[in-house]
Amino acid sequence: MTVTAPNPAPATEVPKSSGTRLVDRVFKMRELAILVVFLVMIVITQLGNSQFLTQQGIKDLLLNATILVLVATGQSLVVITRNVDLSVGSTLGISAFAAGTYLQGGGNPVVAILLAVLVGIGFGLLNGLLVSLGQVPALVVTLGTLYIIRGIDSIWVGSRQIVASALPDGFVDFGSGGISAVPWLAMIALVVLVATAYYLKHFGSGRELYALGSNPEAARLAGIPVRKRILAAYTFCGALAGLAGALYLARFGNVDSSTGNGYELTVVSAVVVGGVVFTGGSGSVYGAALGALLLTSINSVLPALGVSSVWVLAINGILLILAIAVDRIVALRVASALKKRNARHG
Amino acid sequence: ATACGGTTKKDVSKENASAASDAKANPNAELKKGLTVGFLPKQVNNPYFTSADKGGEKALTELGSKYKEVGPSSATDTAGQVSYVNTLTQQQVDAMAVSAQDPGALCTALKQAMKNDIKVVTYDSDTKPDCRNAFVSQASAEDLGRTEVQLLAEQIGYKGEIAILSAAQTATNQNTWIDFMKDELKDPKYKDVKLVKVAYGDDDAQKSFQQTQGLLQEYPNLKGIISPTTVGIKAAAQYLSGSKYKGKVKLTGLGTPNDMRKYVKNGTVEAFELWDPAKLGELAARTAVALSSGQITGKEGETFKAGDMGEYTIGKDGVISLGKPTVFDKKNIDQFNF
Amino acid sequence: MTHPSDTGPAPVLALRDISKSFGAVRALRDVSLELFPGEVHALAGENGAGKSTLIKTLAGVHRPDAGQVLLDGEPTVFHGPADARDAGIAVIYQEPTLFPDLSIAENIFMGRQPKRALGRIDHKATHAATLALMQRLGVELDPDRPARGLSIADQQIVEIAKALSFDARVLIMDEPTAALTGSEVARLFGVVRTLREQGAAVLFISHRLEEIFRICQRVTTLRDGAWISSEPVDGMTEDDLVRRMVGRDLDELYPKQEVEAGEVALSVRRLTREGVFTDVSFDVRRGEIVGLAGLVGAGRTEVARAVFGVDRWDAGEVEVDGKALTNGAPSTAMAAGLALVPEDRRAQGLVMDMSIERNIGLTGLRTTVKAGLMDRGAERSRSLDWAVKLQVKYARIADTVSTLSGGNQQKVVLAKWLATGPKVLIVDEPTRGIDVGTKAEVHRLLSELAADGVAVLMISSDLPEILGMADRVLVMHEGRLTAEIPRSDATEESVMAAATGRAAA
Amino acid sequence: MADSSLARAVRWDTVVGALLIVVLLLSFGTVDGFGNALNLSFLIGNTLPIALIALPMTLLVVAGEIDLSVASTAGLSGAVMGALWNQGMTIETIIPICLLLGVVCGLVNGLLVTRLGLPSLAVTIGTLAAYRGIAQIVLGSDAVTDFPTQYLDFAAGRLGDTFIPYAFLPFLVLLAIAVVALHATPFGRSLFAIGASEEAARFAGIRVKRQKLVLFTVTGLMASLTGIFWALHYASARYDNATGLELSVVAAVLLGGIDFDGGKGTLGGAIAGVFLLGALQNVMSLQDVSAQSQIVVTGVLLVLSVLGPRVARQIAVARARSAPLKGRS
Ligand SMILES: Nc1ncnc2c1ncn2[C@@H]1O[C@H](COP(=O)(O)OP(=O)(O)OP(=O)(O)O)[C@@H](O)[C@H]1O
Ligand SMILES: Nc1ncnc2c1ncn2[C@@H]1O[C@H](COP(=O)(O)OP(=O)(O)OP(=O)(O)O)[C@@H](O)[C@H]1O
Ligand SMILES: [Mg+2]
Ligand SMILES: [Mg+2]
Repeated sequence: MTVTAPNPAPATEVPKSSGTRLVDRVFKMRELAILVVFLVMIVITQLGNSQFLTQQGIKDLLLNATILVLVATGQSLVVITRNVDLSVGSTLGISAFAAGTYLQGGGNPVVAILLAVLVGIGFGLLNGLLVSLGQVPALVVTLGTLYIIRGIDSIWVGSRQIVASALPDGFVDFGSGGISAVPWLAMIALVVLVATAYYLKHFGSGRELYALGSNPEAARLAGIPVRKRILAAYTFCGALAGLAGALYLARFGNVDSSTGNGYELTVVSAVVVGGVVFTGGSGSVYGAALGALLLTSINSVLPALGVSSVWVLAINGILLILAIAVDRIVALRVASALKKRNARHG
Repeated sequence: ATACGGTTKKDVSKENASAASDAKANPNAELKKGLTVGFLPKQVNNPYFTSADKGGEKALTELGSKYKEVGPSSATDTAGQVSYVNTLTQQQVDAMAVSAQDPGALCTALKQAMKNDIKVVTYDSDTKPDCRNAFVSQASAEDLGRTEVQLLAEQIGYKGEIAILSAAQTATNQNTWIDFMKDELKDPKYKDVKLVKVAYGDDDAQKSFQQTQGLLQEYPNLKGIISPTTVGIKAAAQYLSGSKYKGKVKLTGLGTPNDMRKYVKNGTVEAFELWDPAKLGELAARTAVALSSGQITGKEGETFKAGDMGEYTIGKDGVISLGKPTVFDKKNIDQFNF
Repeated sequence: MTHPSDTGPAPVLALRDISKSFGAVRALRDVSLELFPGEVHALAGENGAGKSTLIKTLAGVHRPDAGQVLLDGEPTVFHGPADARDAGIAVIYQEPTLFPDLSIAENIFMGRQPKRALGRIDHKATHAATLALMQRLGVELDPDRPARGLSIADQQIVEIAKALSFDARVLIMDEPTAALTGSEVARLFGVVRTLREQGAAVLFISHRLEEIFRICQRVTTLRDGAWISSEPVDGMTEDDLVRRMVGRDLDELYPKQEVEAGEVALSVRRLTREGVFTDVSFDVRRGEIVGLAGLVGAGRTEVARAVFGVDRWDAGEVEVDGKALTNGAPSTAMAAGLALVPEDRRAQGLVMDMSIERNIGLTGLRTTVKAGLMDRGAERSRSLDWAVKLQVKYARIADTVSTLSGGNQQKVVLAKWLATGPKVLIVDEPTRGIDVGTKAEVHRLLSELAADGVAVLMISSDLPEILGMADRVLVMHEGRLTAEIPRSDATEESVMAAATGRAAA
Repeated sequence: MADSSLARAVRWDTVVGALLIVVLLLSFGTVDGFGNALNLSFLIGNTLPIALIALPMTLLVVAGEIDLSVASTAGLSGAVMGALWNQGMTIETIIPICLLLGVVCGLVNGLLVTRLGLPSLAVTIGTLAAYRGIAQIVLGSDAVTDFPTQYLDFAAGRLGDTFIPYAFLPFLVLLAIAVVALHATPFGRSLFAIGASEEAARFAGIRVKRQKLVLFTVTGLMASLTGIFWALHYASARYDNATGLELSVVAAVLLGGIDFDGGKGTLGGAIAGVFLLGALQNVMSLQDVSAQSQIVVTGVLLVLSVLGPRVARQIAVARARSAPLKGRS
């Protein structure tokens, strides 16, 4: 039987690998694209309103993004495994209140934050157990726990509320303070973000999250402890929602039974805009964080430009669609350009 | 009503004649006992409504009647509120006190309730006049609107740009107050005061927060903000107290002393005002009982005695006004706890 | 401690009296099997005989209902694939199980990446190890490219590389060659021989019987889930093997009928899809079977997809019976009498979660209709007819197709398209993964269809099949048609020469 | 044989249907004020908006897509209705215009999903904000309440003294159409195929994109119909009408056993889910169960709706396992 020369033909190897490297770069560019959109938006706003990028303005931008960045980071981990956690808003609300109740009695802020994280972990575990042990659709289960946690929250909290005056001054100041324009809260979020990204890229269990999102059946056959990983992702997501709850308390100094209501759609939007794919297996937490930054900034940019708040919602939605549509169109264009390029080389 | 093959707004307004009740009031009728009055706030678990309803509960217990509270868990769930009106109708309560999320949406259900001999009192937020027997107003809208402008103007020395941070764009009471604020500003003594913008924070802490930021960025010379909503003023105060604008940009509006105590003490806010929600609830309860007992029917000019609160007269369109709001500042705030 | 060293090497892995049922289907009954180090052991049987089930039992995917798995003579229970892997068993499953979003290197080393300090992954070492594996298999695949978009053949290669990377004592391969062409098969066999010489035990499944004779020492046959025989390959003939598998003598494998070709039914003119194929023109006449040969990646599948309308073309035209087809519209192609049996039955040919009945019915949504509503009776009888005609082995017609064996799934795809009564039938790898008996059956069917005046375009990587069945052979190389060879001139040499681009002269 | 009939018997949509009947029967007997015609008409009237949207949503989910913008589309058509009414246009022209608007809203969703290949979840979260935002621009802070009485009476009234709201009758017609479309036509059959495997459906000559476009458009149409009904039923057109309705619809449809991965479910189940939630809420309110506790009950039901079938399946499998062993001995 005569067959092809087994020796590698260098002529075909070169375009192939350079092609994939380009694809690689484009994938990194997806985050870059959001960053560019974000920067353009900021620059235009600054041109329209010189007050926008004052120290206070930058601080506000970062502060506004912090809480969403944290929750979106946790959410992306879950979405990467081809699941979703809709209950994050409820978890955020209840853990914020837990931390607040503790602090009202004059507690230690660090313990309060830990308490909030613990509450978050508890509900994350609950979600994780239901999804992974029951092997049931995450969307339904977490929509269920969204209601359950919210219900428990409002029964427990009732009409009580935590107000800034009841909290230790140090805690509230911490919520709005920082080093020049960089708030403490933003630093916490950044550390969490970078650590999560590093873990996802450089640790076996991190890669396994991508693997099981990409093809659950293959993951099982490859001996990946699927349930354990999903449980871990949900727990982490819950922990971050809890942490976000504590930071919410510090930032707004005000928590009641409706805190975090409807937050799930915002978080999901941030994750989607950030390019984390809902069918699992791809996307990065940096993208999700950028998505969060972009979304929260729109809400600061529009008022700063003097756009009547009547228009804000519509513009918000249209921008969201534009962001994903542009991302998609660019990806398609690049893919077809690559194909033609390869054809010419081959 | 189909002049040119269709029904238009004009045809309808012609049809719409107001339906007033024909019953006669008997000012000397005995106050009934053992009634059941259902309170239906815009939202349960809302601290403001909880204190109002607590006031209602106290009054009803005193009068020997039964109090109950039902309501949706979201302040924008109008359909939920409607189904609670239906529920109360089904349960055959004697009267209900409703704070309407929407002036029109509850009408059909409320009329249905009145048809079933249930007296309907609205409080805090009204419906259309023909859908209830009486409305207990927290303070006259005119008073509130004008005094808030007066409060702020004094603080900024009758000079500079000001803005309003409201709740939802559709909030009826907010909009009425804002109209009176604008009217008050027409007075020549405010010729140097300029209202630059009305922003809407939807009674959401985070949104109100960002709207405040936006106002300050857009109008660097802003001197003062009026926020006629408890959620809005609290969020604005929290933002101001953590920013460089603290003390420089004045803030006033409607807030509860407990929410605002910290900001009054740390100098973010000089003075703000509010009525006592518990009194509002109490008056609503007493009005409901008076209606059920036949002391009043809701017609203009009728009077009734509301326990310790004194005598009240029903105004135009069945409106009963609680009185003037209290102004809170550093000096008196510690005397209040709600 | 059982080391009967004097009676020859002990089996590394053995199955004893294994039974396994899925609901009412008894996939395995009392099957025994022994794998010895340094031996390649073939597992043969018709579609649905239970080969894959047996392998999944060995790999810890299924737990047997009865019987034992013995590892080095000790009874063992595998609680999951991880247990089997830790015991030194590497498995290539019948259907590729890749992570489409991850790179090839990550696919191969998932869960076992080389580590640096603190348990971090050594990305460089992973890359290098993957390159080395690719070299060993003689293929060029960029370790960093994502697995998404790999052709089935390349996917299979990644699977093989993954299994090799274990340095396992036992290598189990479920139809690894089904999607490969000659050169790649030769390479794979080279590697398998080396492994065998190093003392590994190999279990090998293939429906290409000549492959069994090429590298296996012993062969076990299964029929209807029952063990039939285990014996040395030496001294056996293909006919012997077929008889054990099928239980009777086989009909002719290539029952080609001579048919007078009629007028042109399918005409493809200067068809181009940029970057994929260029300037492809050919005709298929009624009654003709035209073979489309080429190496993996030559673009045959792509041409078929474009002709049928699942992909759009950039230039050119396609006519069926003289009527031009709309670009990118499978429904008009179907209406014109075109049918395509696609290459990837799981993703493209079947809706895996639907019943056999509904899958076959899917192509009849326009015909089994009464007054705008589904005519369920007609749908059922149409499906039953064709399932029976193609001898699909199933328990109930309402069972989901995912419970069928691979070969039977392929038959369902054929049934689904033959039921449309096509004028032009394009079949892409129609007998991939089909047992010899059924293969002969499919060939007879294609032949009869042609005799009835259907124009058949057959894409196949199985060269003997092309040579045995086609009236004419078209050959593609790197996206272009390089040769058209009449049946009389078609030989392995002439086709391969054109396929590798050496026939220009 | 045994296991399949058992599996069929424990199908979740049947369970939900049975549950609905049990709840209704129990409530008739034990809950004061439940069984009278007025209350039942309240129950049905308040559940109708969810039920109306659940019809196309079920089809959409079966085809593997979702539309979260339905409530905003409803809000937008209500707002436009109010704005045009204020302009003095006749209601008879306004309603078709609003329906057309719904078609456009659905078409936009559909085009973004099918032409650009964007995930519908993302697209419709975007249009959820956009449509609501446009509604806010159109109507601002107005609340339009003075629609003609004959329309209001139709939307809020009931047939004589029976428990049947007028609007329930057209709903029944729409329900019948939807059931037939999904379960008895080639169109419906192709939706199941698309939901279970879009690629295989395309290879079978099903016009996937067109079907999806049709579905999104119909969903938009039904959403605007709901918006009109809502504005008339509650006699109030505001920009924030029906806010959050999408979550109720999704919850009810999920409760009815529609699989969000596509390809599975029945309309009967979905509608049973809708009315089960509606009935439970009604009963719990009558029993003075607080709104907060009602939320918890909804959540628990949802979790059970997915855990329940799974547990049932495991029981079925366990029984099937023991059956052949018995047969052998
Ligand atoms: N998960 C399952 N559920 C139900 N039945 C199954 C399942 N897996 C396999 N079967 C049935 O078990 C029998 C054996 O299937 P198996 O896949 O082992 O056959 P095979 O010998 O590998 O066939 P092929 O050569 O076609 O791959 C078939 O009848 C098949 O329908
Ligand atoms: N889904 C896909 N996405 C991207 N590229 C693809 C895809 N499928 C095939 N290709 C590429 O298109 C080219 C030709 O396709 P394909 O491999 O199907 O040709 P073929 O001759 O039919 O081969 P086969 O023998 O596998 O059928 C190859 O380079 C292949 O890698
Ligand atoms: Mg097999
Ligand atoms: Mg091919």
